[in-house]
Amino acid sequence: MKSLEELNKLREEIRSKEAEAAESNVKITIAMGTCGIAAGARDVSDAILDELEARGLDDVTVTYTGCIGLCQQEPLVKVKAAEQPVVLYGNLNAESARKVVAQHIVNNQVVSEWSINNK
Amino acid sequence: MSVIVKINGQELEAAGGQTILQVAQENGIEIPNLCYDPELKPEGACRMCVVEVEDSGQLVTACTTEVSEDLVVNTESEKVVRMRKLLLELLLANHEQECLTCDKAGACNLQDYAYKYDLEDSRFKGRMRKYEGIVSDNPFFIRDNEKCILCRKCVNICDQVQREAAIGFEDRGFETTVTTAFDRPLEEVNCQFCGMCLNACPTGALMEKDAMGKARNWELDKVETTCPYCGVGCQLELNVKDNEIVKVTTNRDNVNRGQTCVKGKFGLDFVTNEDRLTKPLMKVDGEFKEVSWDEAFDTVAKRFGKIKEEYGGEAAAGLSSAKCTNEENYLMQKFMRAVMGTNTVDHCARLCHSSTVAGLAKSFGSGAMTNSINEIENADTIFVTGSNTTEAHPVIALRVKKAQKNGGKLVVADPRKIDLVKYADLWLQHKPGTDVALLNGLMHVIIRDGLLDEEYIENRTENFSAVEDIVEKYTPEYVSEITTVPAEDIVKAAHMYGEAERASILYAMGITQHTSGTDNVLSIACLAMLTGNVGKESTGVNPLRGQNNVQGACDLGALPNVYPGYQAVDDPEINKKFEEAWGVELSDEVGYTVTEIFDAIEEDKVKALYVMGENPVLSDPDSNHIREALEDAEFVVVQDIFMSETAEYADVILPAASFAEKDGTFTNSERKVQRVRKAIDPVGETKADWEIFTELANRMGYDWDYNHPSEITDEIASVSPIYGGIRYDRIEEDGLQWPCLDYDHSGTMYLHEGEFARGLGQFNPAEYMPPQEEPDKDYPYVLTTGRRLFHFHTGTMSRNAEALDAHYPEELMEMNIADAEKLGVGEGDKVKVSSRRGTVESKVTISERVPEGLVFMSFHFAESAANVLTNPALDPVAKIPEYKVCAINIEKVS
Amino acid sequence: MAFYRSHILVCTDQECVEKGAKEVERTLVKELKKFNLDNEIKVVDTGCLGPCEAGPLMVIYPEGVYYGNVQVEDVSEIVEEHLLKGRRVNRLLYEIGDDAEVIAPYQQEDVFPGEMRVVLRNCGIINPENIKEYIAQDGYQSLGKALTELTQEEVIEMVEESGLRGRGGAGFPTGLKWKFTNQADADEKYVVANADEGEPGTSKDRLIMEGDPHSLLEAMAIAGYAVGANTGYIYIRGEYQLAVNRLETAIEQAEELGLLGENIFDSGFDFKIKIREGAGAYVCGEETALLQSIEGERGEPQVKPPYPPSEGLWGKPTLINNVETLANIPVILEKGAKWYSEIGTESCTGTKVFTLSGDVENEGLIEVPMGTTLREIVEGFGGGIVNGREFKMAQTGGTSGGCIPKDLLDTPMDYDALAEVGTALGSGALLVMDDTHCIVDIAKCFMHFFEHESCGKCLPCREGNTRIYEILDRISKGEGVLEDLDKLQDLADVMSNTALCGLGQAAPTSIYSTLDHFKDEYLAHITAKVCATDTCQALVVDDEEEYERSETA
Amino acid sequence: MLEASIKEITENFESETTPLISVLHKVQAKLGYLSEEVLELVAKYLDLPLSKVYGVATFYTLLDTEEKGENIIRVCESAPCHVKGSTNVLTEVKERLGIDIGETTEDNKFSLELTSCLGVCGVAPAIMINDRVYGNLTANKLETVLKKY
Repeated sequence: MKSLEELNKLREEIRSKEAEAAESNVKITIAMGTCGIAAGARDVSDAILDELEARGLDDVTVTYTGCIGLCQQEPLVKVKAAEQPVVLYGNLNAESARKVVAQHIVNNQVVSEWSINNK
Repeated sequence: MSVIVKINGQELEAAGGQTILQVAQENGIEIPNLCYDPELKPEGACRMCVVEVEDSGQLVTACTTEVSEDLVVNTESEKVVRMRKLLLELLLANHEQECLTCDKAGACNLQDYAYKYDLEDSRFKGRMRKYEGIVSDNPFFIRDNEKCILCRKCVNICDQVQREAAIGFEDRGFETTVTTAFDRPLEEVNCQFCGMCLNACPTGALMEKDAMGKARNWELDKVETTCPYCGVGCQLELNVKDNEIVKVTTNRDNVNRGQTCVKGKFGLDFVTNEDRLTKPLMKVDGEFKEVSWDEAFDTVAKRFGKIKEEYGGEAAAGLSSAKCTNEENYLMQKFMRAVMGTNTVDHCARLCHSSTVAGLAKSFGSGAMTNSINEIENADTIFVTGSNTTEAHPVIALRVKKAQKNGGKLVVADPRKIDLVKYADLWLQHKPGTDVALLNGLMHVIIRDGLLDEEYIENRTENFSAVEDIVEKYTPEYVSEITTVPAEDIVKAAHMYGEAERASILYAMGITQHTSGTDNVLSIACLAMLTGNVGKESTGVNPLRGQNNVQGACDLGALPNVYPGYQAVDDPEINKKFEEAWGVELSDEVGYTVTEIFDAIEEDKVKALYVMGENPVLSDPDSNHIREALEDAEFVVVQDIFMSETAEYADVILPAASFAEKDGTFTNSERKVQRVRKAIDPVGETKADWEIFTELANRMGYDWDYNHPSEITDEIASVSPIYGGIRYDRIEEDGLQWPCLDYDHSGTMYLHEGEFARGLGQFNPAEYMPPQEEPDKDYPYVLTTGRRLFHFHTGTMSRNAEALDAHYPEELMEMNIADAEKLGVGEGDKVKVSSRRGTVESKVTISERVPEGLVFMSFHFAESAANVLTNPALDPVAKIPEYKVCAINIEKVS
Repeated sequence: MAFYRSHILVCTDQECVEKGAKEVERTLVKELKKFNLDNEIKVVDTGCLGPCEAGPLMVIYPEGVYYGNVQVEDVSEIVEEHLLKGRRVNRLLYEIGDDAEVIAPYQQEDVFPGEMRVVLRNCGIINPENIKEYIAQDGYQSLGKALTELTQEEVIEMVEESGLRGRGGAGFPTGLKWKFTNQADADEKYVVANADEGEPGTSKDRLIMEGDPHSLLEAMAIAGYAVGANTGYIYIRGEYQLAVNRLETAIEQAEELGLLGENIFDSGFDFKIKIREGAGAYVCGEETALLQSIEGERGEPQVKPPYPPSEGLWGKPTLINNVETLANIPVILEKGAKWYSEIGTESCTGTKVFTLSGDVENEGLIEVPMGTTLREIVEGFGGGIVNGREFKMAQTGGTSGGCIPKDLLDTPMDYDALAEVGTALGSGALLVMDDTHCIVDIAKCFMHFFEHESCGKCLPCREGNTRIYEILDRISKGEGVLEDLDKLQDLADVMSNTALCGLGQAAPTSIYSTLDHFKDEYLAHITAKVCATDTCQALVVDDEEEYERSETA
Repeated sequence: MLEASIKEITENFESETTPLISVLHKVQAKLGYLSEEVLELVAKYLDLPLSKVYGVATFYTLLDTEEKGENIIRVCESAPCHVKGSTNVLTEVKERLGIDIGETTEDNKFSLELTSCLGVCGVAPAIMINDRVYGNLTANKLETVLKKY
């Protein structure tokens, strides 16, 4: 990195790519802090990936993030479908995670049972 | 910068940077402490030294808090006392109060503080640390962890001072334990058995094994004296009960600052060994029989009188002793000179540092250590060559290690990978006997790279051009060929030495015991002067003297060419002075040296030999030749504490008192005259050497009237200017370093300040000459000799010290793995070692310390007497034999 | 769960108060209640918002809309229009100008409006294993700014002016530490991030390192530049494997982009970061012990002085800062010292991350301005006590902190206020306990921890923890005597007064505070042999026994 | 073989000053535990006194100088977990494995130890098996977790 300008340029590139993706894509963010993993986030992640593959949902981006702070609600998964509010799901397990994929992503319905912020 | 602090209401002036504890101690204010040791980095672990800062009410540890202006502290405030009591209660809760049976009772800090703060017991008793009994895995001391209060001093001393870290900690918290790794026996780790951990231990956790159950502390008389082993001159306290030395302790303000090595700490029981000579013996029909002193004195007086009468005084020779006191050496040489009328008196300095005396006198005008031992630790580069310091001068090695720890650079030049190499920044492994080449190489680089001190050379020295001429051809590459040291290391070493502010050279027998010994010393002097490193604090040229009083024996004229104080016998004015002082006529002819004496006996020029405390059969090269000479002599008197290999050839053996049984002075390697004090009554019928000479002189018609060694010292002061101010009343507390010219002179810490003893320092560079004997087809290996930590000289003392001999009972010749494989020799196997002069047997240890082709043996063991093999070829100037290089052959004994 | 959808910051700085801000605030709270909005919208006092001439002033988040010259009679309009209907009240709008963006605090995109996230700004948002996501959130801008636009002194000045204090527990002014290290003369210096988060009940540093590792790296590089160090060490506890992995990835990525390494931003400044893992020793959180550990030694604290800024790692000047402390740095550089210093209280600026655990409805981590009260955290963010039980006490600052009883629930959580009530802010651990817990049992748990974690170097800590534990154990078994309370006091005194390091000095804090606030419970164990919560097994009597007991009585 | 792997590990750290603890981590990860023989070699290759290496190895709880089972279970005993019932978890683990703290199961599969806070208090009570953390433990969940090993 040679200058702030270079950094700014890179930042803008990344941002525009992100914005592009946000318009067309569904984004699933899985919290993968130690607490999340301790509570079973890996199982949840495996289930989601499996479910997406089984359903052939290839315009869904799955990404990971660290702990959000809501440790007690772990495993936590954030779902952002285009032009919809972000929904945060908590206390998931493999089974409920598959349900989230099926209902929220395929059928565009918030699964209020597991949603933390959108009951 | 000094500050004013107030401690317990007392206004005290203190130097900035001092801690509260230091200021308090200097002013006689006692602050309890358990983990503090002035030689260690403040640990702050025991918390006993907390004091209250008055304006804040805060408690701070006195051992770690530096004083500042207007600091007001109370060392015994109510809060402080309450905390100390609580701390002690915590300690006592984990400490069985076995004071009734504990050997440490009476000298235990924990006990003292419990008494001071009126604590009988602890309210906090509960779980206690328990261990599987007392650790007793070596002949020297025991560890009783149940008495350990974890003050950590033992571990820190081993790590920071001895720098071996033989012991450390296991676990943490409440379970912390002091131990070796995996609880290995100390004999199997790198413990040096220096005993400094014991000296520091505040409780009975570490105790001298041999002393257990022998005395309560209050029954012990502590007699401060000087160690009889090497030339460091450690001050020791002999703890005496019922005419026995129960144990050895130390105190502080002296050369060794409370530190010890294994020999001083655990090796003094030879004094009361049952094999001591206790009665005069006379050889009758080849057998020794006990006789009375009267008969012995009579015989010696008569026989010596007769020889003088028949052949003249020149037919007598005296071997004085570097083991005996200054006063005794003085009387020995006076006896030979004044009574017998000969200057043939010499001693083993001939075999160790005669080349130093010759070389340094020529270069500087004085042949002793230029600096003090405690200055070493402040040097910023130390060049150690031909000195296995950790084994031969263990306490000096501590100073070297400290200098290195403090950031100083250490360069070691030695054919062997001696222990100091572990701490060295650079190790030059040169071929034995190539020292002049190596030194010339260093000088070449120093001149080439402009590292020399031109102003110093200009103002303080002469003959510099000779150096330029000689060293010019000693390029690093050329020197590398001769020495096998990589050229770049030579350059590196030259820069380390040349760029230093305070560079100190330490050397010993590895430099002196060569046919080129004097040249080696002269070259060292050149190197030091070239860089302006003489005449300043913490620099200098420092020959480490081997025996406790070898310096003193030289100073007091136990040399064939000089009277006491290095005053030449062939100088008429000097001669006249001594004739007047002693009231006799004196010879102005230089006498024979040690090596010449034995030749002179064989040539019948010398008939009678008086040997005081020496053992030439083991210590001199080519033993077989010595034995023959002793057999040839007409009359031999040996005065010693044990029946030595030499004494077997005596006609009369006079039993001498050991160092612990008499008063006197020793002069250590740094020219310091220190007291030797009588701790026990002479064993059996033994007599101090000075008493023997006094009596003999009287029986031979001379009126010597010495009732106490101090009277001899007064006489020495009157005839020897460098000892002019030495008196017993002045050296009660601490010794004085000569030159000490008169009663008001405070002694000399380092020599040649401002001006050399001879005026200008003289450069006397030398050309490299190979050793006299080099390996060949018949004798393909090189043998070099030296000392071991656990023994001393010919073993007369150390092999009669029980623990030392138990720990290290026999010689283990060091051999490289490659040679061992070639010879089919394994660890502990026996080999036959032969040179052109004889053959001995020795066990072998396979060691990385020696390179291929070189073996090492010590000369402590009569059973494997290395000096049967060594080459008596002499340095032409100093007449010192080439102990360090001889060609040998090795065969496995099946 | 009680998430607030909006926050209203009301300036309660002197000038605004003089103009009636307090009255405005009271009205606001009342109005919100009236519309049942008080569970959704939170009113927060804040320091000066800047434009004093427009006071009373308030700002509504997440929109970041400023209303100025707000009078009591304007409040209902704001509530009805803005908060209920989502329409801005234009006549009261205060145009903050171009600075507006600068002043807005970071907000999690949609879910945690109750907090003020500065150090956790990216946690749960970005992918920690992708440096690009960090850069998209303005990552490494501050480093760029420092290296290309600011002198070392200017950086230090900003940190000093921000008022930031060490978040590891001691609360030492960070800028001062930087200054000392900068001023020390040496050929080499080091920056060390203290990531040995050993304080039980604390996981803020883990959260930052796992969720936003680059913020730590960026901060260390800035610190390195400011103090003149070219090497940084992250000393991280061995238990934090995930954080180690993420940091390793982050370092690699930053090096690839030239944000670490040589000649960063073409400024001539080099900085590399190495990770050193601890191996299971709480005491290594103490800075000198930590340095010992990096040096490959037993983690035993050393006497101070010398302090690390003058003599630290390998004897060289060393800046040691806690991870959370460092994570503030890029924000301070980005938004300015003034912006930062206005968060929190006057003596304790900025935000604090709390790890809330124990018997609350919502355990987890939150970041709030310094000075937020314990009650707000426990009842607000924590959602109150589980199962409808009673709050008994909260231990602040981790196991080395003290226990606060119910009547001190309104204590503001900052360094100074907590010290006044005999405990500490410490690392921000907050362990809430309900009335089912026995004080003796809990104290035993604390002391057991210290017995295990004492390094054993200094006498009072090595022996004292064990003795305190033994006494508590006896009390819990009904074997206590009254004298034991004096002994506990004595032991606590000798440790707090004479122990070598903070661990030993703070170990008995909980003993002091429990003896202070719950002495009756100790006495019940000792004299009546009763454990009211039935926790101490030896004191639990079954019915039959009780019957027998009453018979004999 | 042992010597070669230790030599290799220490050589990887050659550019680092005093990397003892990092080396011990790596060596333990590779060889299971830090035996006398292992520490002696570490001391040799790092040129450190054995007593220091031993002192360090016995100071830190994550370093083992004694042989342990294939999997090490560490039960958090810190206050937040204690409050949430770690005592029960511990009892449960002890019963299931039939061992006490500091012991190893007969099949050498598990060793049981205590640990201080793992930093996942939000999911207390927690345990760590090797370097994996498990939270929100109940008797049932413990069974599922243990089955994975």
